[in-house]
Amino acid sequence: MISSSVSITAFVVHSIAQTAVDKEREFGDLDAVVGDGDFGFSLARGFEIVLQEWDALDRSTPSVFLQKVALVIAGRIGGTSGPIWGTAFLRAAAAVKDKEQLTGADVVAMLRAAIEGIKMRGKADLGDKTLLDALVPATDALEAELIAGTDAQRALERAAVVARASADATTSMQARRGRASYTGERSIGSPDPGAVAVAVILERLAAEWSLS
Amino acid sequence: MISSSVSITAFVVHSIAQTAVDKEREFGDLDAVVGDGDFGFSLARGFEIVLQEWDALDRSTPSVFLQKVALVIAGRIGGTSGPIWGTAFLRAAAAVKDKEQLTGADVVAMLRAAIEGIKMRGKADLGDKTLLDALVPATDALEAELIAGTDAQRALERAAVVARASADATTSMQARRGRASYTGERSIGSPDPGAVAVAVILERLAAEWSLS
Amino acid sequence: MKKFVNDPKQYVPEMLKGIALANPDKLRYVPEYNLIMRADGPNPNKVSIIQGSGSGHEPAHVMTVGRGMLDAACPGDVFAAPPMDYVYETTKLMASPKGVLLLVNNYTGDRMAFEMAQEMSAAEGINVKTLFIDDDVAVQDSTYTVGRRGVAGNFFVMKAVGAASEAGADLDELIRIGEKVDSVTRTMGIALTSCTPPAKGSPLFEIGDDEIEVGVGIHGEPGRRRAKLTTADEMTDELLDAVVGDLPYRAGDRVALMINGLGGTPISELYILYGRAHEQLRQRGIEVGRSYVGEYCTSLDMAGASLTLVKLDDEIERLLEAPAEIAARVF
Amino acid sequence: MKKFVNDPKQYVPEMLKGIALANPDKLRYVPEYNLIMRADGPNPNKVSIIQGSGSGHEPAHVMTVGRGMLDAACPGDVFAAPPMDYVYETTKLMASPKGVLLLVNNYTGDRMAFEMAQEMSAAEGINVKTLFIDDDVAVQDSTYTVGRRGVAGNFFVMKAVGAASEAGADLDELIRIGEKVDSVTRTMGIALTSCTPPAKGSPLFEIGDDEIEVGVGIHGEPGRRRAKLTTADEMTDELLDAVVGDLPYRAGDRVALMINGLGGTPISELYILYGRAHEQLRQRGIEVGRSYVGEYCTSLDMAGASLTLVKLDDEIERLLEAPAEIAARVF
Ligand SMILES: Nc1ncnc2c1ncn2[C@@H]1O[C@H](COP(=O)(O)OP(=O)(O)O)[C@@H](O)[C@H]1O
Ligand SMILES: Nc1ncnc2c1ncn2[C@@H]1O[C@H](COP(=O)(O)OP(=O)(O)O)[C@@H](O)[C@H]1O
Ligand SMILES: [Mg+2]
Ligand SMILES: [Mg+2]
Ligand SMILES: [Mg+2]
Ligand SMILES: [Mg+2]
Repeated sequence: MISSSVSITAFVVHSIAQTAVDKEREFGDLDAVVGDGDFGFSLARGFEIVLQEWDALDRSTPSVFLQKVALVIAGRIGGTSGPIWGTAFLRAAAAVKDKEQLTGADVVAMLRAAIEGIKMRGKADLGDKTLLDALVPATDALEAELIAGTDAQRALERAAVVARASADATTSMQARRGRASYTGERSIGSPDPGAVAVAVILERLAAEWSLS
Repeated sequence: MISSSVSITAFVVHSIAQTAVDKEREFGDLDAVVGDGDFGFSLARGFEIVLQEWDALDRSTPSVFLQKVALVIAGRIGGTSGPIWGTAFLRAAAAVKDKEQLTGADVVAMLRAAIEGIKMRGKADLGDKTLLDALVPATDALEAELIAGTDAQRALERAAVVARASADATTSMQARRGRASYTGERSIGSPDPGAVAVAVILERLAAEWSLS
Repeated sequence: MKKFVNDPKQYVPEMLKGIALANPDKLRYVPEYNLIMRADGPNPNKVSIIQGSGSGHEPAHVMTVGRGMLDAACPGDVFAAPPMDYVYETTKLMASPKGVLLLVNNYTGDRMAFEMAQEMSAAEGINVKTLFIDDDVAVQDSTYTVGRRGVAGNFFVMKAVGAASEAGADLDELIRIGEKVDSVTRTMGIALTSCTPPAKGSPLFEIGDDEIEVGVGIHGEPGRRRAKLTTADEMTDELLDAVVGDLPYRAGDRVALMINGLGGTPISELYILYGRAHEQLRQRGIEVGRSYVGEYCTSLDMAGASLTLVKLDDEIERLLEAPAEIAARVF
Repeated sequence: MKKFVNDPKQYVPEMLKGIALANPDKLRYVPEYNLIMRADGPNPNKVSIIQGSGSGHEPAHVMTVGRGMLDAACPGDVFAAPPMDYVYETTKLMASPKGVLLLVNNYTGDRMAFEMAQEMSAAEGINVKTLFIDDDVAVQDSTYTVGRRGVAGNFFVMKAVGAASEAGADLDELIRIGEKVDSVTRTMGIALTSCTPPAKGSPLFEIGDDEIEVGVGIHGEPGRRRAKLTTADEMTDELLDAVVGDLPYRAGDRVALMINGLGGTPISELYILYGRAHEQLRQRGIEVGRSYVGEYCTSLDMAGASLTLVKLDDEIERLLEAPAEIAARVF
């Protein structure tokens, strides 16, 4: 079991980063369907840098740590994903400013802040066929489980299941934001790469949590 | 049966021209192996013009007629084949200058003159893996048959058979002239397109002769 | 993947290094930010013009840096908008007292990176404005989308503002000119094949031997529709109809006509398209005042072409005519 | 066949028509002889320079007609030397009192057509000389072959004699200059794919997904050997070794370095090759004085590239530096 909130935060970020690096090809191929195929490459190159600079990242508080990660992401990931993911990490950091220990409610607050940041940055909303369509329902599920008193492992597993189902459900949506939106109705029939990435990240996180 | 030597000459030229047009793709594909694939296109475009201008070609004598054909070929066929085939026709014309009626010996003389013209123009000789390697043995065969008193039909058939065997035999030769020579030993293993064309032309001529 | 590549991750840096080596007196390469800048920049007497976008569209934009065009280009990886940091650092490096103009093709990622970088640079007191280019008529604008895409027509915006800035125009004047050129520029493209991003190593999309993608994007995004391969004339006419139909034209109008190759199509074919388009315009009473045939904004090795029309007036024509000196050159 | 084509038989004429329409003030097209000539030619005060060859190598040579380069180009069909008549008529049309220089890449068909046309023109009192270009080191010369092929290096011969003739050089002087440039120019190419001649409609040769043809000709003729696809650096080094090894070089020598695209390779990749070649030359103590990256002599849509080195002296460098105005242009 992780001993402090900074360590837990670092564990989560490390898991996300490793997923981005490992799944480069899969994410890229998803983006090739109605996008331009760079999603996997962009995420991988950025999170690669996070991993390279891993030991040097300031760990004073979870917030400071997340802010450092956010700067690398926003500054070094290209494409739409750089600003979107960077804003998400930045807002999550701001949501728990000065806190040393994070509660379940803090985690939900961070996710909600990240979601608001993505909506603002991308002028996007639920139903536009973006990563929001997996991230929002997964956050809802996580919150519901935590309120119901479920333990972290179970709550994470539940969030991952919901994220996967939601990502799958983006298949029938028509994209209204991002590059896929140019294709109009032809965007229907394949899932949104960003939404799938959210599901894959949560699945891996849930799997690794039990081993941690 | 053809009634005069001009008509016979025209019949032969027409058969050659029609072969060039009909076999465009086959000749082109042969040239694609170690050449540049244009042999069929070049011959077809030139002989197409011969056929287009067919009725207007001066028929005063076989020689005049062949000279007109030669000018179209030399002037309008591109690639190596224009100068080579044009020179061949020009020399054949010169060999029977002023003659009204042509004998078998005249025909052989025309072919010998054409061969000399090709050798001069192409700085080529027997064994260089060019059309000469079919044309020379076929001419030898034709001459031998005519001297032996064989009729025209049989003599032509014999020449065609020799041309085909000789064209096939170019497969094992290494090209020493023309574009194929650049490839050195890699030119071994496929027949020379020009030699194959000579065989195909003679085969068709032999087949049509009986019907004429 | 049949490409001249070493490590796909080094595709863009190695290309940029090559550009700098080939133009030692004219260009400088700053590896930290994928930056290609004029060796003599920034020039305090002119507005600095910077364009960024994903890579894979060369000569746009890293090969169009030079006198009379861009002062710097700041590319991202293949098909990925440059990271915000790169844009921000490039803006700071190129800051001129007369200001900085950022040219951006209208894509979500590019808009975000440039808007964020603009905010940060403005906060540091740099006078910086951004101009979005959106000439592609293939995708219709609607409240649900992010507007039209910027494609090969960006050449004309770059060229016009480049010439004007060289002549001393200030930042507002450049914005006026750039917006005007963008507003009279329309493009549509057709893909015959997909492209192969080096990192992916296989074609971006599947397309049948007898199929074309009408209205394709320069990142291989799908366009209006899949259609059957047809003659050069019919494909030209379809592009021309779409482009001419998107602006009101009158007999006697003068245009610049560009046939842009997408990377894998030889220039001989582009001239076949050009000839048809020129003649069809003549039949419509539209006069071609300036012609452009070649590669201006590509999509890696994609076979295909786009057709751009710019409605000319005296000011635009004069700016397009002005000389320029860039890496994409013959001599 | 994924091409912008109408009738394959009209491929060349339609391309030529497009070139003329795109350059109405500068160029004239004479359909009878596939002829592209300067609209203001022939100029009685300069030697007329004419290059002919098969088509499919564009921009060579129909797009390199203009002030400072060719006075006319007289192409044949795709990969077929022009018919003798065309060369003859072109020579007559371009006859200048100062004479006519025929530039010919060294191939059997081209040699024959030009030699026959030269004889016929000379018989009519035209002062005409012929210069053969043979820069390809891929195929070794021997008594059994017709000598080396002329490939992308022909650009430098055209450029040098074009500049000299513009400055008033006479025919003998042009022959001297052209022969000198040819004698210090060496090229070798690599094909990653075949090309597809429009009339054939399918690839000219088969080549595996992991194979390259080292020393390929610009008509898709086989080269030295089939090899496995490797890295951009290794392929560059192989070309460079072959080209540098074919002339005696000393540390301190200056060269022009050209990376020429064969038609289907994007310019981004060409700059990757360029960067490597430039650095390797530096390591050998050879200085790149002038650089050329792009398409100069293509093989339709073939993916691949060639590397050319020209050993520079002051005279050659000055001639290469001189301005020129041709259809293959950016603005
Ligand atoms: N406007 C937007 N707001 C939020 N998310 C977006 C937006 N546009 C795209 N996305 C997300 O980004 C993903 C694509 O990222 P990426 O490939 O980096 O973008 P690009 O289209 O610039 O290549 C999409 O799958 C989607 O989930
Ligand atoms: N020097 C030569 N002399 C005689 N015949 C030749 C010579 N070079 C080539 N040929 C013949 O021409 C044929 C090729 O013709 P063509 O395709 O028109 O030439 P190119 O190589 O110019 O494309 C060869 O198959 C050969 O028979
Ligand atoms: Mg993408
Ligand atoms: Mg041939
Ligand atoms: Mg992208
Ligand atoms: Mg040929």
